[in-house]
Amino acid sequence: MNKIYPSAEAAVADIGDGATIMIGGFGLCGIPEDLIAATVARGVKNLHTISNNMGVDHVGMGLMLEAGMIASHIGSYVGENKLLEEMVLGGRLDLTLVPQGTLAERIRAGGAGIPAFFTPAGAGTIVAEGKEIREFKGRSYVMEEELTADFSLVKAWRGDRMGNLVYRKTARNFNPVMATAGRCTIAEVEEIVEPGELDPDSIATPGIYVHRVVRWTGYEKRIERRTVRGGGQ
Amino acid sequence: MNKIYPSAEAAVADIGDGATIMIGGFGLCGIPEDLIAATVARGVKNLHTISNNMGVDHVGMGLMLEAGMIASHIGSYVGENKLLEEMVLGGRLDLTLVPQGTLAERIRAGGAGIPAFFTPAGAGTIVAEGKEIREFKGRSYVMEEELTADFSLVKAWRGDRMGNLVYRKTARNFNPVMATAGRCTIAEVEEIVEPGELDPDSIATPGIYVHRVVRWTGYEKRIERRTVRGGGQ
Amino acid sequence: MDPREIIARRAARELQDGFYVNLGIGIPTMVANYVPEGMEVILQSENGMLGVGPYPVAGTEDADLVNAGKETVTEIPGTAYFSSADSFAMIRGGHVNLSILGALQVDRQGNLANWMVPGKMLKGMGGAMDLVASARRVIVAMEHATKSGAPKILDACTLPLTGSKVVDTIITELAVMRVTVEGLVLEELGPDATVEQVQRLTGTALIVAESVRRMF
Amino acid sequence: MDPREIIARRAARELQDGFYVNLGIGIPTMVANYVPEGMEVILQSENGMLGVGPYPVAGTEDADLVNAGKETVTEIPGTAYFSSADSFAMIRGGHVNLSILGALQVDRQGNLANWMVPGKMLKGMGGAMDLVASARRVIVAMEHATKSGAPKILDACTLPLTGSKVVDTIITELAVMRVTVEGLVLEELGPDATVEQVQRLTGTALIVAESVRRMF
Repeated sequence: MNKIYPSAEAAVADIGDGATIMIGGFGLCGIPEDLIAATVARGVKNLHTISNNMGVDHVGMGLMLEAGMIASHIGSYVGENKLLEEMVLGGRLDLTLVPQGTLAERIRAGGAGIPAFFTPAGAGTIVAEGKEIREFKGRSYVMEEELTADFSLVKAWRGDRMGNLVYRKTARNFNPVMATAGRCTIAEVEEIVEPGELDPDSIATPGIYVHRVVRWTGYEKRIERRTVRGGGQ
Repeated sequence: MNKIYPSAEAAVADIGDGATIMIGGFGLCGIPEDLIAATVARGVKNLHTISNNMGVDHVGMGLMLEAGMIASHIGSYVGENKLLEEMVLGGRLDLTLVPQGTLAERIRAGGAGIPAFFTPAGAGTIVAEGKEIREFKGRSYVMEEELTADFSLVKAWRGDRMGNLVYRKTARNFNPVMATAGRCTIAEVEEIVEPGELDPDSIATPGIYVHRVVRWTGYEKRIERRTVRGGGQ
Repeated sequence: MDPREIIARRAARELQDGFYVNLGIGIPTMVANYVPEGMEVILQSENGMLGVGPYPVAGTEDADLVNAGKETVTEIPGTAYFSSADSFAMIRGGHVNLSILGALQVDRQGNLANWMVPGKMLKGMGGAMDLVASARRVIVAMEHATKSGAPKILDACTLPLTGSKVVDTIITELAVMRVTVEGLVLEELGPDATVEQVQRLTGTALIVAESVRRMF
Repeated sequence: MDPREIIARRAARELQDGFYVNLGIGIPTMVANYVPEGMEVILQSENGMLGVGPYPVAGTEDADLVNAGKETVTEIPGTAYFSSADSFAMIRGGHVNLSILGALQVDRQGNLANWMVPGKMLKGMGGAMDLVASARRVIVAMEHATKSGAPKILDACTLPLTGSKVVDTIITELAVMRVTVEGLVLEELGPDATVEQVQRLTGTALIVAESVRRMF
């Protein structure tokens, strides 16, 4: 069993027009930059993306946005993304905003074979409009449905040829959840290790969820908001 | 923040008659033996237990059963438990059998604030009787509701005074899920370590879920079915 | 050959390289002994383990390392452990390629009964209902008839179901049968079995495939 | 004192030893600077971290270690990392004692609007809807009125809601108000504030508590 692909380009070679793609990361933390770049290089169109954020100018999913390859996007926060706003207002991109916890749980549900569940998030707000509302123990809950994808592009710290993955600190975020919900999950890892080197008690994504593993190119990770302690502390 | 209790007896001292209690473990693997023994010693009555199994004669929850302290039980497998059968048939114990995955997910839902979800398990069987059935994409699913407990008794490998826990091999099983669903979660651990000693990327149960931590007495763990390789292999 | 060995050996031929497989207790567990040389198959155990290894060498048993049958096992390079909720998320999500399990009864529609005999000892369904509802493919591996020769493969199960229309293939020591909308198609015969013998021990009319083969 | 400092300082008094707290972006994040000496409060960050430490010393920033505001932070002894699904399971399950966040508008029923201004830049709700729906207690910490002096505390929010009847307490530089079924009860006044001033800058009739105290 060897899931290792020689390059990001080879790993994304069958992503076609109209594909639904989940992309891991929170802001620019823990995003699969090489896989995004390789997807942009393929020049496919009409992608349906699912990702918590939408990158920033010229970085991460910002590149996909600028390439005009995204037809629709589901996420929880698109922040200060001027181009996205223009595209949405101009009718060139269909944006669906979802509460972050609901987004995470819908993706988990997609990976876990649960077609729908109830959550209190968004009850009594426009998020609940058109959705089934049900009371449990006197409280209102919104029914939300699962999300799955043709491809999940995730970023991990270490991985082995069987697809087992571990993540580093808050670069974990949406990555392990999305890994479960892709019909084809492609993982970009910083280091490839031998099976057995990862502690079996600490594997965050068991290999069953991962179909392809690619070693990153060693780019410099971006920091969105560099905050440091005051000089005297 | 110090959640460490001096003994199992002290940790379970407020479990009262009629309490709902989740107990971790799969068969006899990963069961909180000291917490069970301390609960039996308290002599409380009419407990409602939730646990995948029901121990065996004189071991694990078998002790609670023999003490006559269980009024109702929810689980997936009660195996060769003659006394349990007698009690159920004699109307002295109310038994609800639930598919194992549904049991695990109902407990996760209880810890995760999800009052109900849909699962394919049991659709078209007696398990689905009286429950809402709904089709998603042409397939039938059963609506199942969350499970929570007054107390969750779990067994972990290592823990710290903040309640962070890690588990060892398949002794993990239901323990981390139940840890999330108890209004008071009590963890029995083999070793107490200092905060920071457990790898932050590998903590299976973050301390927020755990209210009390007790060091085990170092009993010998039981093996239910000792299977070994043929001599020549 | 022992009937159980025939069944396990034949079921092992359904494995493919790279498959993730869940094996039930009994005959299905024996399938692991017949994985073809050079083929890598990863076993999932629903108590929270991916990558189940063989039984331990005597003296190295670990009480914290058991399979879903509560038997002591070992790990392999690449094993991963996880919680019961994560394990059934994996199963329910359809990530397991193949589930092989035993049965008390199977019928022509692929209904399966393997957890409860009214009036007999209470046991519980364990993870069977989740497994049959969600594995990509479900194979029943069992002895063809009861010890007294009564059919277990029927027009319609009489015992409480474990799953409705969930079985894809039935493998016994006498036959391999595929569940189709028309009914059960007899595709292969066991080492010494005849079509007549199989039909006699089966409680539903079998459709005999044009080219019935021998199992081995 | 800077209004923002008054708010953060007063909000910090709502903390209790052993609390698990989620702090929103902006003023709420500043609350961490005023945790009373000797009190242990554990900060949860919804991107998947329990036990958020202070900003790093310059030169030690780690791109893999950020809070929900995407700011570089540090870990403490006992920090745990987990996925976004696990993080919101923690939040949704009501395990976070207290959530402190900012608002564009709050009303007398405890409705909260903090994510969208129609016609303005699209942003998204992030985790706010989940947090306010599920934290055991929700405190809004914000400047009392807009820069132009328009009220943000109203009879009824006019902006799209983040949560319906979710706020327990409102803390501003001028007042502490508790949400009750009768309406907003003015319980404390800011350092130099008067009841008249607070009412003038508030878009709903306040119920003045019998014993209105000073914040500090």
